Amino acid sequence: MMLFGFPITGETVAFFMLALIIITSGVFLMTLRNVMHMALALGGVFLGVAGIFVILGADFVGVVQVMIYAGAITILMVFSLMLTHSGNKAEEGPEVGAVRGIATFVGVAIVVGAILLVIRHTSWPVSPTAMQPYHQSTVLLIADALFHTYTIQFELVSAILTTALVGAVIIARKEEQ
Amino acid sequence: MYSNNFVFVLIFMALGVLLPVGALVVLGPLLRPNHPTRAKTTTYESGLEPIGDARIRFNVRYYLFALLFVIFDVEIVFLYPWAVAYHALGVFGFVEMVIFIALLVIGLVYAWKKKVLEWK
Amino acid sequence: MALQPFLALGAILFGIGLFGALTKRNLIIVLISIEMMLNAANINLVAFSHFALKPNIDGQVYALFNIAIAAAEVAVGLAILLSFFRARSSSDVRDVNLMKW
Amino acid sequence: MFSWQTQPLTGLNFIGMVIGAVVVLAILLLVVMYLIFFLRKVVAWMQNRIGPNRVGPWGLFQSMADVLKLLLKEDIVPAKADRALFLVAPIIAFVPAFTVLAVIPYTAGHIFTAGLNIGVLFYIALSSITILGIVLGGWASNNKYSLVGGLRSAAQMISYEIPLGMSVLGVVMLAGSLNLTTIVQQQATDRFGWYIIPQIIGFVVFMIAAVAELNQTPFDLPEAESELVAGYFTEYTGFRFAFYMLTEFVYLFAISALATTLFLGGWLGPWLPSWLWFAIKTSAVIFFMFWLRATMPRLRVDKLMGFAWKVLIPVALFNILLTGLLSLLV
Amino acid sequence: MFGILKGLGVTFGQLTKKKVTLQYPEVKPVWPERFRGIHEFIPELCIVCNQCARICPTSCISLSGSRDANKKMRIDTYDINFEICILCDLCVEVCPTEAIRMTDQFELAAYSREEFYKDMHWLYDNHKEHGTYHALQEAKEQAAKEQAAKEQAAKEAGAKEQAGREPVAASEAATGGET
Amino acid sequence: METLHSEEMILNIGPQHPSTHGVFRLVVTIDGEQIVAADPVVGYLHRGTEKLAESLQYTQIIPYTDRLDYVAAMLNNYALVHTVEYAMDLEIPERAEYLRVIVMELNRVASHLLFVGAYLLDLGAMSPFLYVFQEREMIVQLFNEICGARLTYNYMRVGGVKWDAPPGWLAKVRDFLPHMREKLKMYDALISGNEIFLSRVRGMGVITQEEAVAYSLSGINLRSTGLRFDLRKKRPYGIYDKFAFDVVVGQNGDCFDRYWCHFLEMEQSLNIVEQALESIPDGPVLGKVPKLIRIPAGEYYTSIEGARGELGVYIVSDGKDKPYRMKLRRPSFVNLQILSKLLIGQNMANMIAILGAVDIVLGEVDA
Repeated sequence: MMLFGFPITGETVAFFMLALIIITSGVFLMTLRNVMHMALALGGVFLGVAGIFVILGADFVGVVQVMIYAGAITILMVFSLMLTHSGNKAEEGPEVGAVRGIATFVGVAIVVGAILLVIRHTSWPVSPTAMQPYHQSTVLLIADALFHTYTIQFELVSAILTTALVGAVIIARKEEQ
Repeated sequence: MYSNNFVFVLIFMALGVLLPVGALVVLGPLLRPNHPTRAKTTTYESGLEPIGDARIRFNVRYYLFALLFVIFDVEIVFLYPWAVAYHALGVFGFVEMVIFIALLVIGLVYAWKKKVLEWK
Repeated sequence: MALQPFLALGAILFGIGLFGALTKRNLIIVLISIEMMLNAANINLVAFSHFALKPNIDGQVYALFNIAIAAAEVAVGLAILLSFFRARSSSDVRDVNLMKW
Repeated sequence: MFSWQTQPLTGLNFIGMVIGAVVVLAILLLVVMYLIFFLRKVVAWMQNRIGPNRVGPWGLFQSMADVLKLLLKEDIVPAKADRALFLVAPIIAFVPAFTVLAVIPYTAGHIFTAGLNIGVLFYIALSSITILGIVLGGWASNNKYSLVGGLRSAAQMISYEIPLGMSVLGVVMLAGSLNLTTIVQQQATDRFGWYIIPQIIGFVVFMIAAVAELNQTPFDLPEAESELVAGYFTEYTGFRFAFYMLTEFVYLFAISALATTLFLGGWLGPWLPSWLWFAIKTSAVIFFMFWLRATMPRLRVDKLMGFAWKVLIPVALFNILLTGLLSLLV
Repeated sequence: MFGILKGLGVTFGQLTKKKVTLQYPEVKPVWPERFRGIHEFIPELCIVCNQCARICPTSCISLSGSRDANKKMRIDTYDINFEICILCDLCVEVCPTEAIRMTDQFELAAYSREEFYKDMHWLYDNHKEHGTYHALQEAKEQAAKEQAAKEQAAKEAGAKEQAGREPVAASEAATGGET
Repeated sequence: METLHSEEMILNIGPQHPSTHGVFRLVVTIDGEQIVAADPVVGYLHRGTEKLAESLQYTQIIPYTDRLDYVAAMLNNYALVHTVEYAMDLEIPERAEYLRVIVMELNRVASHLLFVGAYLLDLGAMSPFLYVFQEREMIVQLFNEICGARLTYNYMRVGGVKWDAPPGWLAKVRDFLPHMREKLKMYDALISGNEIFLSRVRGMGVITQEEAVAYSLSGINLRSTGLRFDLRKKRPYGIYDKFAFDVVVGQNGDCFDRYWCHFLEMEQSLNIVEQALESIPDGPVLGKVPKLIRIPAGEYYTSIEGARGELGVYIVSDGKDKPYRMKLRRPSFVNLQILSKLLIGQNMANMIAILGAVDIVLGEVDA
């Protein structure tokens, strides 16, 4: 039994289901009118991607994806939608002119098609021993990499977060005066 | 296999979806009456007709809390691998993390000083 | 599983995000679209980490960094949006035509 | 013995898992149902009342009667509500509540527990999705009390999510693992015994943050009936309302179970079977929460947020550094 | 912090205290003698003086009477509207013959408004179950028989079950008559 | 220029709302969660007592006064009969006066207990509400024994009281006093020291002395600001000059002081009851009163210290057996005036804490 050219295993089924969830949510996100529904679809995309990470053996990254994207960022988005939208107002008319919309769509489709072609026709050098998922706790591996190989980057993240925090507070609080 | 654990979680999740969907979509219409009337579907506002719309714009304060939450959530995410590997990392890891936390505490203190944390 | 499906998924997600970023007028939705593009990149990073010639954890670490940066980006982006909204009472991209409000 | 870690996934295995999950969930639902009964009894006793006593012997079937009643009640969707979101929001809130139960090791054998290597983080990550369900439910109702209640809920829950996550870190540092089963096993051999002893600061922060996460008294402002009627679920009726309530009580159980696992040694204990130890400890934590509920007035909203950010987070960070320093020195 | 702990101690202390709940439909509350419940009405005693209807602040009593063969006033109809009756006891206070009294019946729930109009017969039936009239009568009889001083011991035993009500009725009569 | 300041929202609190103590309606305009305007709307419980009284004999009005402040009906009874007695210049038997004082002070305790319980319920603590009901039940049961009703007593009569105390009743009251004092200590331990509670009520809804006087507040709302004004002392009526008790005053005029004054006042009331029990004489309980009560033509006003403040009855009589006009000065109604002022600028969550502390009873507000 094959599914799109891949043997049916739990992994394959899970992948295609998740892909379906991601792409449907993504399409919904682009077509829905109500911004709150969009936020919900966004959550779907993020959760799907988290599932993909888990399939790829990156359980820690997957959980982080749920925690930060599906949890925190979605809530931040919802809050800012509440701040900037009065629900009774109808959503602002058509997004862009139909011509421009179709043109953009065609353009994007061509780009994506090209990328897909490249992906299909590149012979990716795959190691015979694909990274065995979970033979060791990924958290430990990540910690090791973070605190030995990527020390500087790690500290930079902290600096960026602080900067973002301070900057966002400054910008958002301006009205108080 | 370790990945079986995720299958188990998935089963839980599926049951978690099935239960409300089953109760609300399948069982519900069979058991529940459904006679909506105008008065019944009116929004509750202490027994009076609601004045104005509920979906007003809210205070920016809520956004600021969400903002702080996002930033600190990210911090926690980096704290966890550190905590797990703490014994292996030793003093160097500790110092690294102290710097990391210190930088973020500066942000927190800044927000504190800017009265973001006040709820007026 | 092989590497290609993951890359393809990433490409499609990227395409959806790109389409949104180019056509949507609501700034928040534009930001959301950008987040989707970042997610597509993350999928690729983790996929390569899993399937690459020398599988290692680096891809995952980069994905983590990516997520952290994305969070910071959203925070600042939305703050700018709120500031803009305050000045113009609009969250329409077309109204963003000045550098300073 | 049926173990996740060693066997590959087969059809038979899968069916076993499904049956196991259904059994666990059935038991848990029963437990949660009786939690409500337990709450009402404990609070009643503390108030010199008898509590439920009419349905069945000692009122034992009261919860079932309530569930049945809610199931038979009309499901009213307000005309002005955002219909789709209104219908979906309780499910969004409920599913993560249910899913987190998968990772908690209830017994020593942990037959039907997913031993995720990221168990702790899994719990924290999923519980943040519930916040989304709550804030969307409040928004979709298009009711002023719901909206304010939902926003307040969200603001409160996100604020206390951070200290909750941080307070666990001390335990993780001591155990060197995020796997809940490993954490319990580590407590059996740790020189301080259960982690409540070396992590007492963490435990206090965890409990406070947990109570706040659950919107329990004294942190029950979002559903504070005196101001906001019923908060975010004011407009909900029938079984949708029931799912919000169920979410709350499932989390109540889950977080008590988590506290037991992380700080009270989980199923560890002499003489008695491990599941009984787990049940006893969890019940004790739950009882404590009900006790608070019977005693406390509500906090003031402006103190609420400040408390999380100004007190709990610094204390939790201090606890992390202290734990780090101590384990370096000792 | 200390205050919170003190409060927790108080609530915990209540855990084992005796519960105060009255299991109502099974266990009826015990009302004191003066309790002002729904009226009882004894038509034989009524002289149709109309004082009760006049004093009633809510005008919930309506009555009519006619002269019988002995030229004595006899009550024909006597209705109390319990939708508006406020159980103030003023009618009992003014009644010169104690034809209308209050009982310890307090359950008035009904499914329709009509059921709140209680007529003479209902009020008379009410006294059988809840009224103090019989107790009063028996007390009088007993007093008479005591005067006769015959079979004293046997009488007392017979009236014992009513003993709880006796002093009440007597004192109520005394004070009621005063006003 | 529109700022990102949140839009204003008009919110109905009441009439069907869990914490408005009846059918009180408050229309608040909130900005975010901050109150910018608060507009009390009363009248949902209006029964026209004053107008009704014009067609009722004085005795018939007494049961109506029970329905004003229904948690302190004895005091309302007294306010009315006191004015009538004052107008008729009646002599009251001493035993009746003592009985009146005992039931009134017990009623004040019951009313204050209910305030404490209901206020804490508003603030989210459920247990105190159920605890105070136990003691209140005892008082109510005592009233039930003396006058046959638990809430609407109709006990006072022009010229005295309806019934003498039943045998053993005074002893029961005497037994109740130490029990009540003990329970007050328990409530004190349960709540008064609770930091969460204190943080909610301290410095909340502060009324200054000048404001209190300007808004014509009375009762605990006035005394909590530190002003020593109690009609029982200032203008002693009945036999209140015979008892030694303190006028309880607060210091800051905040919600905590209002709460705390209720507590202290209960103790003072218990003291009064104790003294009254000691010196209650024997004798009749109803003086010589004409069968049909008529007040000489003229205007009469007397007021007493009700459970919520100055409870006054103003009667214009044209010499008939019914008042020509009756006006009730209901303290809850007057005290309610300051609510709008207290609420402005507050957070929504504090609204209930402030509203509850002003201590209104809707039966009295709407009359």
